[in-house]
Amino acid sequence: MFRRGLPLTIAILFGVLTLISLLFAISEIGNLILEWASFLAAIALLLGAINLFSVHAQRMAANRPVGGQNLYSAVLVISMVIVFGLGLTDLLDITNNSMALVFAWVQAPLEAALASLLAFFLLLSGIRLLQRQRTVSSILFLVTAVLILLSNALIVSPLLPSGVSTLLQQLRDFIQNIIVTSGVRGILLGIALGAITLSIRLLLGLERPYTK
Amino acid sequence: MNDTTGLLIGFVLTLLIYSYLIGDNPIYRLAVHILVGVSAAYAAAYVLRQVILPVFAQLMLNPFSLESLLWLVPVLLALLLILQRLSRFAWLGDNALALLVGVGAAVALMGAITGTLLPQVLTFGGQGNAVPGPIEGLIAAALTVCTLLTFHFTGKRNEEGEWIRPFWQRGFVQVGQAVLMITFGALFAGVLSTSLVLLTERISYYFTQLTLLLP
Amino acid sequence: MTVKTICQECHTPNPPGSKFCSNCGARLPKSTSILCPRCQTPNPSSNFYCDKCGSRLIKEEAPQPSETPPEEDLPTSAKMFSLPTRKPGDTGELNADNVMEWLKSGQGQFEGSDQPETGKLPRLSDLTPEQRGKTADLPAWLLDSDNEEFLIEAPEDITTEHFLNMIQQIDDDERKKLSGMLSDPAITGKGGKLPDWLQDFVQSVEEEKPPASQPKAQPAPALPDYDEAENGNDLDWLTDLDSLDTDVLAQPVDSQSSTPGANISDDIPDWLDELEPPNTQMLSRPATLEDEVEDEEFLPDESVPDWLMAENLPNTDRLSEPRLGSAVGEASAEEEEYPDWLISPPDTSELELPAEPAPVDRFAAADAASQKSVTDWLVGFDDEDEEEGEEEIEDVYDLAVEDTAVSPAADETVHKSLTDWLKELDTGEPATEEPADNSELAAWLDAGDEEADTDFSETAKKETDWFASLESPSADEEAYEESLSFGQTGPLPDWLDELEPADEAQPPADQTFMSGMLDDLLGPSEPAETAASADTAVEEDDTFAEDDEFSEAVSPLNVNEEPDWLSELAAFDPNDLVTQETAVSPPPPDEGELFAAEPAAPEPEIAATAVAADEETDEEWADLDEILTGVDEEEEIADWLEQLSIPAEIPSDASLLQENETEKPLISTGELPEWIASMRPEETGQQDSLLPSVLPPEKEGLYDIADSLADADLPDWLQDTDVVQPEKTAVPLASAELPGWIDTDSEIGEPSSELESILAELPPALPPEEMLLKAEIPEWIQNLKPTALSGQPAANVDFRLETTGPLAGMPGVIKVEPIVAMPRSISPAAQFTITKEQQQQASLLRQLVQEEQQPLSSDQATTTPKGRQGLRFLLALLLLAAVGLALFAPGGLTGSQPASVPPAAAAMNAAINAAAGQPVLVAFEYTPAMAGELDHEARLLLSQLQDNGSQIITTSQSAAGTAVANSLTQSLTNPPIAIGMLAGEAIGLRQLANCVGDSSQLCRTLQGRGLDSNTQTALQNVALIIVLTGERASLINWVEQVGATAHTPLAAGVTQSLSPVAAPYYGSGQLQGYLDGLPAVVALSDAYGSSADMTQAKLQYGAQSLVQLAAALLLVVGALVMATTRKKPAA
Amino acid sequence: MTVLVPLVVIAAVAVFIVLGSRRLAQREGPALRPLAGYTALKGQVGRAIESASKLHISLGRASLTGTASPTSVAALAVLQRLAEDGCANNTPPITTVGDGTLLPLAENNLRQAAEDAKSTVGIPPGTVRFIASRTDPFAYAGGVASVIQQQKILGNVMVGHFGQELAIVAEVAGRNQVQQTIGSDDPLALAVAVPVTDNIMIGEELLAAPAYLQGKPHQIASLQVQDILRILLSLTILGLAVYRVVAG
Repeated sequence: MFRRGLPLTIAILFGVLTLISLLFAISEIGNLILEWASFLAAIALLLGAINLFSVHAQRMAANRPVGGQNLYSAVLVISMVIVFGLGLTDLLDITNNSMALVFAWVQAPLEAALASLLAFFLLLSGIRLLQRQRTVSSILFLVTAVLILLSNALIVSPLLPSGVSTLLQQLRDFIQNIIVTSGVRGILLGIALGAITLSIRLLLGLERPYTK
Repeated sequence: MNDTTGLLIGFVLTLLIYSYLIGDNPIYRLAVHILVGVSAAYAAAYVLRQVILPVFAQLMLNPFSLESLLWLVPVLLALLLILQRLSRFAWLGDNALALLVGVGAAVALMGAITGTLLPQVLTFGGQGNAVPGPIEGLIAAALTVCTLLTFHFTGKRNEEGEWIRPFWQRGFVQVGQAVLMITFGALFAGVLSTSLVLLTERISYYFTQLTLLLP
Repeated sequence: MTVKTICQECHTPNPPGSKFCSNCGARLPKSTSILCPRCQTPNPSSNFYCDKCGSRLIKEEAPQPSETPPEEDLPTSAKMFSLPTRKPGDTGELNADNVMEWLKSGQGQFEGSDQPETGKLPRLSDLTPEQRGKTADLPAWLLDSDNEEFLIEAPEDITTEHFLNMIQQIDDDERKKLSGMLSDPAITGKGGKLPDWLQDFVQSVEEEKPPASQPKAQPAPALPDYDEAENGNDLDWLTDLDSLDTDVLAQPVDSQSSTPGANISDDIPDWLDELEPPNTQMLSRPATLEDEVEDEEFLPDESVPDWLMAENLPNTDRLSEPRLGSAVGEASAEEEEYPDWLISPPDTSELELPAEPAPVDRFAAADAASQKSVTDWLVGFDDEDEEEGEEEIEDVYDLAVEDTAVSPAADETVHKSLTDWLKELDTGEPATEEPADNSELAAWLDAGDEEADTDFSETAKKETDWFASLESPSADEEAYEESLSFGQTGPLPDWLDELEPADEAQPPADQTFMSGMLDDLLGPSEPAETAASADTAVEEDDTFAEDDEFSEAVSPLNVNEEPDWLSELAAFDPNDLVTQETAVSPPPPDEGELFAAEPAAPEPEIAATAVAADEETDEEWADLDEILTGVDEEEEIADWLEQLSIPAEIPSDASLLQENETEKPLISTGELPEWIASMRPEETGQQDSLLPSVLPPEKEGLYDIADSLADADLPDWLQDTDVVQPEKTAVPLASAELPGWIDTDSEIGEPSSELESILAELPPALPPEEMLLKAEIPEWIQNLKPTALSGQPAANVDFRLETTGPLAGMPGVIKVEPIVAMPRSISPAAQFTITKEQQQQASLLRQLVQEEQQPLSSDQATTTPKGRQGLRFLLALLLLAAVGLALFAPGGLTGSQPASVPPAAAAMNAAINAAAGQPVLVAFEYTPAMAGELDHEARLLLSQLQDNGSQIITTSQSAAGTAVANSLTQSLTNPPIAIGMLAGEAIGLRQLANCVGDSSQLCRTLQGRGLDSNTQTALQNVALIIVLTGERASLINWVEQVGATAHTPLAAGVTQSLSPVAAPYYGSGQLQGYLDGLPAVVALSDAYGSSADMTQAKLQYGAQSLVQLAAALLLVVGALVMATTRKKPAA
Repeated sequence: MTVLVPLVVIAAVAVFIVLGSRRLAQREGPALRPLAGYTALKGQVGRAIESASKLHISLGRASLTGTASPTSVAALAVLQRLAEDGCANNTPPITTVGDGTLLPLAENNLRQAAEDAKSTVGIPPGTVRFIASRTDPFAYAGGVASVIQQQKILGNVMVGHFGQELAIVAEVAGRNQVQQTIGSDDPLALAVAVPVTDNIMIGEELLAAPAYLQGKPHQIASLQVQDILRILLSLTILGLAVYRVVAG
């Protein structure tokens, strides 16, 4: 009972306290709790990194010689170790800002490259949408996408007669400002509704993701 | 020289990633694993150094002040969280999670109400910037309502166990679904545009930088 | 929540509950909904938790009376094919459509052209009211677990265990009740509990009584007025005996079966008259196969007494052709006449007649059909008993199943008729899965059997006719007892009827006999030996030898022999039903074969134990394994061997009729012609001598069939056979006094002992190994099949590669039957317990197979990775080419004309200027991934802020963001204040919000970190917050947490992708303004100028428009191409 | 205003949920709109078991302390369901999380499910994986994709908070012939997911996961409350818009 009761109590207590502090702008209580929470969140991030490391270290150690699948794990582990080591040396002022260097040299290009791959993936999925299903909605989806792309490309283009481009612009603006904004609003409002009810269930202790 | 090294490293890594275009291959996976490892380690090290250690440093200033003593609570919870690795004490870690969940729920709740719900509704009353004209506003309102109603969950079942939406909604929902698909189409176009920009940026960047390296 | 209903025709997933396919308009199978045990909410069949109350739909304790151990022993799939057996947990879709899958895959191997035919299957099945009723009231009665009677009230539940319960209940109380029930009107009242169709059935039974007396007319063939009647009835049972021979024989059956069917159709439930249409369709088939000449020939024959014709039937197809003719010609005519003989006065002698075929069938050689006819006959007497009626139906259908199992092998027309026919069955049969069984069996059954099978199907239908037409006798108490005994024995009705008197006299004897019988099934055993008489002992040796021969090769004799003992098995029809159902359960057909027989084993056990004593059941069960080993092959062999056995069997029938005075001849004729002959006077002796001569050609015929499955061959060998028999059989049959022996039949205990001895020795005749040999025969026949059949290779099998599962990569894997019977935890009484885990596993398997019905992952259904790979590469090249082109020809499309500044960007610029001179908080909420677009924005904004003399404070929620911030702000002359990373997402922002803005107090610490006074004041005076992000979450976090609380204007620089998400917040005023991507940046810098270096941005912008154009074109062209080359979803 | 309205809303919703759950405890509740996403979920575990492959569920990058924390809670409900089914067959789903705070919760869920099912293997190490910090979307996406590439994954369930980086995972999953179920609270992710699969849970629908998968009275009740609020909102919005038109 204690095992279930205590977390539940903590969740409800701190949740309601925070809520009150936010509602009535009692920043004293609020800040304290928020600081605790953010500290825990930071700890959680560390735990996550540890988990990642341990998982891949195990996989690497699982079957030697390292190669094939666990080669990747090995690479991952090594890269983690290096970065951590550099962080440590930075901390001890043995090296200077070496982590930033790693970030700029390794992480940044990798992330940017991966992100730029998105173009291909999106194009591919868009092309194959109609192959997967030919429904009104999917056609609507594609037509809109193409229309937006074309208008983005051609609105300012000197190739188009100004009349056409202005027409295009008006069309795009209507889609963007009226339809799309409404759609996004609808989605956001819906999410807000869902978030409200779910949060309240959490605060009432009806949902207990933290304990069984 | 440093820049050149960094540029070359980056270029090679970029090529590794782009090798996926030829097909799913070990090189690409290797690059991804490097990325995952580096980013996680970087984030963890950064948090450790910039977020966690400073807290303790702050506490050390005057360890026995009430404020510092209060900080024992999160520290204890953090220890419990760590202890959760040992399954015997796993349930203790639940308390830390409970704190996070409770606080997070409260924050999200307030944010959803004051941050999204109210403003987004009131904007139809004419609040905010670049408010469209009344007619456009009405159209937008109608479309928004349609979209909102599309997500209606509860209904009835007919004898065949088939879900039946409240009859008065059915008209709206057709529109709502269309609006949704148009929205997603536009968003898709936006994402595609952005990714195209990123692609051009990568290519132009390396093109220009590498051409600079050439004598 | 509900699983999408997959259209049979086009496999389009349709919204649950829709009746017609949204794509092709085909009617869709209905989906079951399971009432939640707790809240009575109809849940989609895929659920296993209730939608409403979350209670488990799969009841841990199933309401099933658990005194039915066999159920546990059956493969769980045993029930999965009889819809009725669905328990609260069995939340599969009604498997009509899945059956479809089965049929498709099964038939596809023979010919793919059947798809449309099979496609209709589920529709009809869905239409049958009883099914809806079933699904509807399923939970209702299943849920009251304490109600012991419910199985009886819910006959849908005809499976092994129900069957057993039925039988046992009969033993206990029904025995008394039954006699009362007959006259008892309450039975209809009780019918209220029954499903409608059964009620109809009861009514139809009562209504039919007067006409039903008709069969009795048969024994008096001399009477001309009865010709028609005999024609109907005679054929009914006689054709059974020979129905196995050839397709031709089917015709008379058709005509007969159709006539009664039509007649009764009004009274009998839909599913019964569903059985008729196929017959008419069947009629068309012979037209294709036979020449008109034969049709003309038959006309004279029509005058011939039916019984004569019946005699001829087996012998020659020429003689039997007339039947076809008569079938075609009289089909309609007889229907008018039918009423006449229906009204014909019953006489006592006739009353017995029905029993007459019984002995024949009892020992009929391997002719399952004939067996059935008799059993049905007998059952006909006790229609009033619902269970009996139910079981009766089961028999019929089970037979039909056997027959149709081979149907796929038949030629096109046959196919059509059969498929339609199957549809009827499907609709009619509570267990809609039969077709599946058929196809399953078809997988290995000899294609050559097709004729026989069609006949089978006919007989099967005829059974129902019989069955429907024969109620009146049941009024008779005697008949009632018989039926009762039959009911008990279920599987082994015939000889049990025989023994009925003996049973009452000394039950123990009966038990021993029963056990002996069981032992026989298991293999050699003491009781069997002891029971055996000296003669039979000798015979036993013979049989052994013959079996040995058989083991070497299928010699005619053996072939002839097989049926005899097989016939015993054939008698276990209800079990057969279950058996074949189980056959379908495992995806791979061969497995199916293995499985096929297993359930059959328990059945004999059950039946026996039921009759002997309930207590025995347990120990009997111990033997189950042996039974499994023993019986399986027998079952399988029975199916294909039946064809061979007929010729031998016919003479036996004839002789039987001739000497029906004494039991011996009966036995001998019915059972094993040869050794029986030894026990008999000369006539049978000659018959025996004849048999071998008959058989060899017959066997060739078999091979002909096997090798080239051309129907043309069949007549030939059949003609060979017929030469022998007509004379032999015609005479005796003419003089057949059926009533005589029937009178004796009831009293004589001696025949029963005789039977014991015979039965006792049968099983030893075949050790398991030999059965294995026989079991293989279907294999080689099967191998020949595809080539022989219209030259169509397996190409017609749906060639969709299995993408998942152990069979991944294999084409045309047969679909899994989508309903998995749920093992249910059973009362402690039973020795088997089902754990929750097992239940979950089964339910998961069920879900799995259900999912299998749906098209797999969207992309999987359409393109193969190969094609996609090429496409991907081509796409990449094109796009890269476009980018390169755009970079080298920048501004090709945009020209020099500057982009117009979006209002939001202008507003943002205004906000920045408004904050001039005051600290501005810039949040770098993006990683290098988005740097390509956001860096430009950041540079522009930072330069503007710097120009405005604003103190820049940088922060971020991520480590990467802080790194980006550092790299971007390095160049700033006025070094920014970096407050570092804000942990805790929204929580961290909340804390920040408390420190930001005029209203807030000084924050000495932020997230536990100390802030220097400079930073504190700067934070407090922040006049504008700029969020640079490509992430919705980050933007919303800032808007909701900081923007909503801190009274500080908020602006955002977002990517083009995020712009639509930022727009609403800009519209609501929560964002003062926002920059959305490169175009806005360029426009802004063009409009207001910027100290930052925007060349790179402009270069990209110039390229972007061209690249976007290229992307748009690629999208359009590619989508069109793809849409046109879209593959149809795999069948 | 900023105090009163939230207070009223919260109180009303709380009361309605409690009352509604009481009421639903006795009588039958409303039927829920069938959602392809949850329908697809149901068969996936069985599918995976049958094909001796595993299920991959990614809980997204939303921390428990953020605006999207409800999304993560909903995602955990999905995980719980998959874990229950999977652990009963000793094939717990491979779970990847994008935020540290989700990791322990996911582990707890799986551990609990394994205990409930008396699973013999329990939760093998490496079943729950932290991939990358919430703030490194593409590192996260790449990591998740590599999990799909390396393991024999049959079903890919992505519920929680994702951004446009989802496209990478979707692409890799599609290339590996993995059936996908995607739910996110981010319109961008949804826009990217629409062309890829039909099994999509759009924002709110994902937040309804507990009600759909567990169906406890209070969960259903909160959906009813949600619908009531939805209608009220709609009326308000229309009212305001009409008022603007009338008022000019």
